[in-house]
Formats: sequence, C-alpha cells, structure tokens
Amino acid sequence: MLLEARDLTKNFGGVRALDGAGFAIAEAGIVGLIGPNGAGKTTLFDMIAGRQFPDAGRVTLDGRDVTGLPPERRAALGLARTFQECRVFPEWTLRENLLFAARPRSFASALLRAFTRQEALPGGAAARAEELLRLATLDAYADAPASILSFGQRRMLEIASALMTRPRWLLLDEPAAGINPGLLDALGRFLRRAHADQGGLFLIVEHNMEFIMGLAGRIIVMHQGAVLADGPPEAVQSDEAVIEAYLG
Amino acid sequence: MSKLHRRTFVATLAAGLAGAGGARAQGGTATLGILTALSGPLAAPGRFQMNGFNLARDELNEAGGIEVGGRRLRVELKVYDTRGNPAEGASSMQRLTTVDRVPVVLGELSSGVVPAVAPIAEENEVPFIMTVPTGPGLTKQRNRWVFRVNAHNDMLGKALADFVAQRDWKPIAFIAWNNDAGRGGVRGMQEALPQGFPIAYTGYFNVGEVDFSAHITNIRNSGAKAVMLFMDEEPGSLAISQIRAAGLPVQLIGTLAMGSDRFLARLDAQRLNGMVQYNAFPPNAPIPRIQAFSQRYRARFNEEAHGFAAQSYDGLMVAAAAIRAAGSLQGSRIRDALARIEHQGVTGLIKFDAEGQAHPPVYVTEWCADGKRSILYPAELAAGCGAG
Amino acid sequence: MSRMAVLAFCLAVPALVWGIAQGGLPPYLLHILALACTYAIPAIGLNIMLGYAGLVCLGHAAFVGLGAYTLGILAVDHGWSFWGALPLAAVVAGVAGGALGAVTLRLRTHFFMIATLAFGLVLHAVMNNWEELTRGPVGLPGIPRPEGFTLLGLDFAFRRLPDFAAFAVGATAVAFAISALLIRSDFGRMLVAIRQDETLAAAKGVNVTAGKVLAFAIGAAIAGAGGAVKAAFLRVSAPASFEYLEGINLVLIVIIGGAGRLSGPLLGALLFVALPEYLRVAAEWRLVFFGVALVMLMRFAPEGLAGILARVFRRRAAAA
Amino acid sequence: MLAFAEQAVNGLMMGSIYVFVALGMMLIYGVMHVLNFAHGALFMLGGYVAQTIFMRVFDNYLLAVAGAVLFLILIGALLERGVFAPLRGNLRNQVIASLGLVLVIQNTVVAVFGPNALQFPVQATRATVQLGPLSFAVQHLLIIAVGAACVAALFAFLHLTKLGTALRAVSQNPRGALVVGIDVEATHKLAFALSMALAAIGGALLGPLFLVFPQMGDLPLVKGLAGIVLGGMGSIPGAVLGGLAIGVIEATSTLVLPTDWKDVVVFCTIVVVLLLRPQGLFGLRTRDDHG
Repeated sequence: MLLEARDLTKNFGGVRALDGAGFAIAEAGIVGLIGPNGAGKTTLFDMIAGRQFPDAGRVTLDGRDVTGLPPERRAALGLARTFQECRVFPEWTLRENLLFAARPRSFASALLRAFTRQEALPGGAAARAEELLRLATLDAYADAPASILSFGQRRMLEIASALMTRPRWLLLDEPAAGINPGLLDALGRFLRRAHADQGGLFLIVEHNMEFIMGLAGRIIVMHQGAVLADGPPEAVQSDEAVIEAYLG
Repeated sequence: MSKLHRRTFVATLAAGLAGAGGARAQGGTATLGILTALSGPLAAPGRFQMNGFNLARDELNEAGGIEVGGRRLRVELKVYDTRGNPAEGASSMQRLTTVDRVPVVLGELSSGVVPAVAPIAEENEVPFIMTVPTGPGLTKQRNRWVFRVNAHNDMLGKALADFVAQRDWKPIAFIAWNNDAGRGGVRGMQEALPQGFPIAYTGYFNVGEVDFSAHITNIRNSGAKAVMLFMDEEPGSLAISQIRAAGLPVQLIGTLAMGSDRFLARLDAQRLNGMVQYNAFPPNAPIPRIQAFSQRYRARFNEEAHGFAAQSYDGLMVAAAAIRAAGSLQGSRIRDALARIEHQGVTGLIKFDAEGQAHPPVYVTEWCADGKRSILYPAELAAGCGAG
Repeated sequence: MSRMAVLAFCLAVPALVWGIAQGGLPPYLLHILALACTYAIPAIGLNIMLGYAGLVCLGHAAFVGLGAYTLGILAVDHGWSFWGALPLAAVVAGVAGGALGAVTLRLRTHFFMIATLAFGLVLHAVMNNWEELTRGPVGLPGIPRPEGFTLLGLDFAFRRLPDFAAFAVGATAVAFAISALLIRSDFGRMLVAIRQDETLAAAKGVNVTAGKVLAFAIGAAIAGAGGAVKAAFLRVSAPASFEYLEGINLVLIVIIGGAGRLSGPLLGALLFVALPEYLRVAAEWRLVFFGVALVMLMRFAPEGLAGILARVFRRRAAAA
Repeated sequence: MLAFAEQAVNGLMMGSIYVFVALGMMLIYGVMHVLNFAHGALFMLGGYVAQTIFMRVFDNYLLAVAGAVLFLILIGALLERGVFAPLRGNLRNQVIASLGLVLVIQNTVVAVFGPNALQFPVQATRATVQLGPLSFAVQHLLIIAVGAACVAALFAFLHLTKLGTALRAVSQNPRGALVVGIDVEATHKLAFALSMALAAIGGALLGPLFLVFPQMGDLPLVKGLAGIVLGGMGSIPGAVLGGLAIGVIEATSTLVLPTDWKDVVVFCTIVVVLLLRPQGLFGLRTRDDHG
C-alpha cells in the first residue's frame, strides 16, 4: 500500500478539524485532494507530511507506520512537499536551492566530511538541477538569488526543488494558487512531464477545479473532516453529495 | 581583507605607537603610573584615591620635585581608568610599563584586577604599590615587585573583632556588597571573631542595588544584637536610614568609609549616634600627622580627609622617598629601596615586610550624639568625642 | 575551500606565528594583539551560532567564563598543565552550550533571547557567589601561562609576551580554520538553511533540533577555549570579566565585524579592542561610539564591516 | 508569619516597579512586535531627568515627574522614527539596535552626569507610616498606589476609549486593523508615547526611595522581562500580575535562601516558565510558528 490514512481525528480546542478521515492509495499516479474551505484538507495533508500529528488514527507509507515521525525523517524516506505559503531559501540562488535539496542530511556525516573535505553531491545532481530549471522555464535565473523571483516563479522553483530527489511521495499544497492563468498550462505540463519521468505518487491539494480535474487520475473529496467521495474525476464531478457539499 | 593584508595594517599601527612612548626622564620630569577607577560602580572611591595622589604630587613639586642623581625632577602622573575590569587593568599596566615606561605604578581599587596587573609589573621590572585593595591574598603571590601601603581585610577585621568580642555584641549580623570588598570583609571579620561567636544573618546585595527592606526583615527575625555593614558611603547611608526608620534595636558597626563628616552630611548625628567603625584614618584624631594632613586636605578640597586619600598620599610619598634613596629611576633599584625603606607617613610608619605588606595602625572610632567621633581603640590613643 | 587551501593555511599561520615570536613588535602592541585574540576566539564561536544558525545568544560570555574557570580550577587547585586543561575547558563549555541549546530550541526569537540572557546572569551569579569553588568576586588568581616546549629547534616560553602573543594568534587561527571548514561544508549549509527557514529546512530533511544543539555546542566549545586563553593571558579569572555586558560586547563584535562572514569576528575583535586602546578615548565615549555604530549598522549596513569591504572589493573588481 | 507579610509588602513595592517596566515593554511588543531592550536605560533616564528638574529647576516632585514624562515621550518619538520604525519586520536587527541604544543612553548619562549615584531627597515622602506592627516609608506606599492607579488608567484607556481599542486591534492583527481604517502608524507612536510615560513615572518613583545611578535600570529590565514571561507574552494583565509576582517571589525567597541568590531565583523562574509553559499564565497558545 503506497500511502494509507486510516480514521485520522484531530481537534483544536473544541473544533473538530478531522473526524475519522481515511483513504488508501495502492498504485502510483496523480491524486487530487479537494473540498470546500474548512473541510480539513490542509490538516490531513500536514499529517501525511509530518508537520502536524493526529489525536488518533494512522498514516502509513509503503505499509510502514509514520504517524509520529517528524518531517525530516519522512523526507529521508523519500517524501517531499511544498507549502501553501510557498517557501524557498531566499538568500540562495535557484541552483543552490536545488542542489541543497539533493545533499545528504545527517549532521554526523556532515561533520566528518567537513574535516575530510569530501564532496558529497550525488553524481547526477547538477545535471538534474539544470534539467528541472529548464523544465520549469527558470533556467535564465539559475544564478540569481531566489528572493528576486515573482510569486509564480517562486512556486515553480519550490516544486522543482521538491522534485530534485525523485521523491516517491510528492505532496503539493495548492500549487495553482496565485498563478496567473498563462502560467497554469506550463505548470500542468511540468507536473505531467515530471510524473511521467519519475512515477511515484503526486498528492495535490487544490481549489482550482479545472486545473486538478484535468491533471489528476483520481479525486478524493473532503467534507467536514471526513472523506465524502473518492474516485475518477468524472464520477466525482457528477456525485450528488459532492455538489451538495460545495453548493450547500 | 586577506590575513597578510591585515598584518601590514597592524605593523603600521606599531610604528605609530613606538614613537608615542615617552623616554623615561627627558627634560627633568619623573612620570609615575596610576591605576584607578574613574567610571563604573567604583568611581566614588576612585575620586578620593586621586585626591590623595594629586595632593602628594603638588606638595612634592612645590618642594622642588624629587632629587635624583643631582637633578631635581618634576613629578607627573599618568592615570589610567581600569573600571574594575581585569582586562582593562592588564592593558593599562602594559601600556604604563612598556609605552610610557614609568619607573613605578601606584593605586588600583578592586582586588579582582590586581592579580591581572601584578605579573605584568613583575615581567617589566616595575614596582607596583597598592594603596586601597584589601584582598588578603594579593601580597601572597610570591611577587617581589608588589607592595601594599594599606591594611588588608584580616588586619582591619582583627582590630574590630577584638572590640566586638570584648563588648559581647552577639549574635551579630552582616549586610555586605556582593563584590570583593564586601565578601572579603565579611570573611576577614568572621575569621577574626573568636571561635563559635554566633552569627545571626549574612545578607549580600549587588553593587548599585539599594533596597534593604528584605535584609531588615530577616535581621529583625534573627534576633541579632549588632549589624555590621560592609559597603561604601552611598549604600551605607541608605542602609542606616532604613534600619533606623524600621526601628531596629541593633548596635551598628561600619567600615572605613562610614567614619567621615561627609557620611554625617548624608544622615544626621541622631541616627549615627553610637555607631562603631574601624578606620585607617580618623581625620580629627589628636595626632599631629593626622591633624596636619586633614588641614591641608580641607584647604585643597574643602571637605574632610578620607582614608583612601590618606593611604594614596602615603603611597606616592613612599615612592618618591624610594626614588630619592635609590638615586635613580631604574625599576629594580627603586624596588630594592622600597624593600628597605622606613617612611613616616600620615597613616603611620610605613615599613614593608618580606611580602611587601606595610602594617599601619588600625583605629576603632565611635559616633557621639553631637555628631563628633571618639577613638576607642587602640587603647593608648583612646580619646573623647571630637577626637575621631 | 579545497584541501590545498587548508594545507596552505596550516603552513602560513605557524610561519606568521614564528615571525611574531621573534619579537620586533613593541610589547604593548603584542599585548593588544593577544587581547584582541581573546575576544576573537569567542566571537568566532558566537558567529557560528548568530551569523550562520541565526541564534542570537545574549549569554555567550557565560561560556567564555566556564572555559576560564575550568582552566583556573584545574590548573590552580589540581595542578593540571594548561595543555591538559585546555581541551577540557572547551568540552565543559561545549556541554553547557549543548544543554542550553537543547533546553531553548523550541523557543521563538524573543523568548530565546530572554532565556539566553537569563542563563548568562545565572552563571555570572554562580561565579560570584560560589566562593568555595571560584573564590568569589575576587576571582581566581595565579592561573599559569601554558608550559613551554621546543619545536623545530625553537623554544617557546609563554611567560614571555611575544611567545604568548604568537600562541594567541595561533589559537585564533585554529578556531578560524575550524569555523571555515565547518561553514564551507554541508554542515554549514544546513545551519544556514535553519536560519533562513526552519520549517522548510525540516521539510528538506534537516534535523533542526540536532542542528541547533550542535551549533550551540560547537560555538560554546570554541568560546570555552577562548575563555581558557583569556584566563591564561590575564592570569586571573574574575566574574567581572564575564558579566552580561561582556555578552553584549561579543554580539557587538560579531555584528560590527560582519555576522555570517568568516572574517567578521576577526575584524570586529580588532576594531573593538585595538581601536579604543590605540585612541585611549575615555571609556564612556568609546561605548557611546560603539552603541551608535551598532544602531547605524543595523539601519544601513546589517552585513557589517566585512560585508561593506566585500561589497567595495566586488564593485572595484567589477569596475576593473 | 509576620516576616512573610512584611516581605510580601516589600515584594509588592519592588513588584510595582517591575510592573512599570513590564507594561512599558508590553505596549511596544503588543503593537510593534519588538522587545525594546533599551527600556531599562530609558527607565533610568526618567529617574535622572526627574532628579535634575527637582534639584535644579523647580523644587516640586509632581512637576519633576511631569517634566520627565514629557522629555521621555519626546525621546521616544525620536527613537520610534529613527530606529524602530525603519527596522520593522526585521526582528533580530531591531533587538540588536536596541542593545546599541542601551550603550548609547547609559554611557551618555555617565559622561554628562558623572558615574556616581545622585541624591533625590523628596522630603514629603521620607516620613514612615505605621501599619500595625510594621512600618513603611511613604514612598513605598506611593509606588504601590501610583502603580495601581497607572494600571487602572491604562486598562480604562485600552478598553473604554476608541484609541485604546484601536491599539488593541493593531496588536492582534496589524493588517486587519489597516483594512478597517485604523492609522497603524499613529497607533505605534501612541504605544511608544505611553510606554515612555510609564518608564518616566517608574524611574521618577524609584529615584527618591533609593539613588539615581547609571546602572539603575539594568536589574528592573531583567525582572520586568521575567514578569512578562511569567504573565504570558502579549498579555497586558499578565504583565501586571507577572511583575508583582516576581517582586513577591524575590522578596519572600530571602526568607529561605541567602540573599545573594535572590536574583538567581528570578532568572531561574524565567527559564523554568519558558520550558514548562512558554505561553505563561495568561498568554494564548498561538499556533503560528513565526515568533
């Protein structure tokens, strides 16, 4: 089982954000996670990414229980994520942002390598960074500090940085938010190309229906802290309960 | 800024400095080094110390300066502010001994700074005469170049402890500065008191902190009969006014700084009445050398003479006498002269023992109701109100 | 920083040190140089925490004090040699640093600063009040200078000022080399990632907790070693040298020199120690000058002196 | 038991001083989200200005305090425009700049007024008053009374007046306040002015009881910070109760521990509270993770 969330519950001082939400994803693909505001999408998303921890319930990656694992340990397993507020390292250049994502992470070995001056950049990292920058149409700014990028460009850089390590689980938090329509198709193509290239699971939380319906092979709809519907885009679009939840 | 580039910058700095170093005795002047505290918490005692040095310098110059090898040299003072910080002290001593190249260094206030400056004096073979620090261990570091004119805590404590034991004021309580003067004083006093003398309470407060209400409450509950204050004039006046205001029925015991008219001006005779304190220099004692100095000090600064000023005055006079005896401004010759010297100072006969410590007399005085003071100890000098 | 650069650096410094040891510089200048080193070494430690990991530790002087007192107590009370006590001084301060790091790592900027300030004040009170161990406010006198040795036919006796100044410069160079090796590596990059954005660093796999604790431990260990060098130089370790104002001075040195730049602490220490001694300006106005400089730098050149110089060189290089 | 009561009152007195400092810092922190480490030095400056006016200008304590308040508000406006406003947004630089201000203010005072402590003898409040078996200086009670009055006045202002509500709005959400039409810039100046007034009054109250000296603001600053941490960062009532609690803890600790450890007790309280309950007694546990 590639990714499984089983009856996750979480409340913030009386407000029940998640109420036994759960779903199971067996094979690779692009999965959309949608639902009206306050449905608990971001809370569930954060629990899979390790930024928040549930009061009850379990999250497993490849069958392994990661419910209480901190984010850095999940990254080591091959999980990468982007943020709703779009976070990049502003002081570093685009290339440094990407190369940093590919470097090994244990402080112990870093300390040892610091004194033995061994370089630890995995072989193809530089080439992969070039390719991703080109795919994300950002190669012109490769050596400029990330702080100069526009919001849309910063979003693309964040996704490229997450793709550097060919993660088995890529979690995208509203990638289309704040992107001007012209850039949306480029974003869609970029994600489709990337998934075709590396496989694994792309779990995308999104509000832009048109964008996600065209991209995802499977849609999970959240409503009031629980999973309301789960299936291919066409089935979910015509599901009465879903329309009711959105319009109700 | 590569490392080599910085080296050249440092080298040019050196050239500038070397030029500035004055030769030892051009044009008939002898420049003596002074370490004191002109700022920071110890600035008040620093002022009295400088008064003593300046008075001695002016008197020496009025008498034609110091006669060395047939030439009469004017006395100049090169003063550095150490602010009670060991690092600043070390830099100042280093500059005095190697840039200004003074023949002798005097002063310092804080016992914490002395261990940092004494070894530098020893390395550059320049005698260092302390005039205020009271830490007992300072003259026990086997450093032949260190001398001390004033009595240290154990010597001061001894006189007063005998007196307190004699008057049987027990149990006794202490309130003291939380620094070397305060804690050193309390330890010196506790060791000097007879074995098993009951100590009801020991309270410390930070230099600059001035709220004694907590201590007063604890002293009242400890049933102490006497309270000894180890602090300088400013906090001392506050502590006493608060103790009297709280109506605490205790015998007050003070230190050197609390036996002067300036202290009286901060409070009033009625509140000081009956307070006893040790004193290295009771300004109105019926002793000619003390009377003479008090008059000259009042003429110059129109305030009453202070013990630190008298000790520093003696320090400079002893240094001048040693230079005259050595007939040279050579540090080692002056050191040898100091080791052998017997100088009649205002604080008493100054003769340094093997460790460089002088043994001036220590007095105990008592405040009378009329704002005058009487001398109680040493017995042979005991005298009524108005003599302290 | 390739292996060759490190090798060249390791040869250049002893040569420089040997040059100083031969004398030729006036004693007062050697004294200022050594004193500047006793500020530079702890500042290098603080720069790893403040400049790279973004941890504004206001209690750094306490680690310097821990190193100084460890050397003092071991050497004076237990007869240890300086060379034996020096590593222990660094370890004791490092352990305390790691502990403070672990304890304060979840706190946000303001709380964190207040906690480090409180930590510094507690340690200063312990140094001042625990008389049986530290001899209280008078300080621990009689701390020995490092024992001499002969190297390549040269005998170093550290009681002599030129030799000690050479040792101090050598110790600063070692601290500088350690900080350079650490910063110009994955270790340094991970610290800088933590400073820029902790949440993102964690998402990229950086163990933020371990990073902060390590930055604290290493920064404090270097400060402890600096404290031992200062105690050996002044031959006394007194509480007055480690009060909270000294902690603020260290922050001042790193910021004015250039936080987040390897040469920052060196420039800052030289400026803070050498300039006033050379100018012999009255204490108050010297500190007013530094206070104003700090405020101006924060407004107009937060990257400090090293940053300004780098910008000037870059512009000149670009122009050339 | 009597001793405990007496120490508690002593504690309340010093605690009131810490409340002045804590409230002053809280007002600026609440609105501008920065901790002004120079507040202790400004507190001391208030004491010096009041002392100078009282001794040299007109021999009236009330006018001296008023003069100190006006002077400090002026200085505060300069600092807000020259240092804190341009650095808004960069937390670390603002705090370090305030450390620079500490050096500037403290050492300028030493250079101008000299290093040693100055007398501030206000005869009216020297007398002592009998409260059952215990006696207290009038100034002690004055500090507690004025402290309580200022807290009450501040509460009334914050909760009853339009300006006060605007100030609370900005402290909760500056952008939200802007959208609703509150002039955020003006509120910052108002908060700074109030903070400076409290610092001036605090300094002018402490002066006559003890002495006025350059390092006078250092310990109250740290203990005021302890009060803020204990009460809960961001909570005005927390700063008041926290400041008083620190004063009482400190005074009553002298019954148990030797007095030279009383500061350590306060510093340890800061660390312990930060570890066990970072949001303090009244603070709210905020979910956002940018400090």
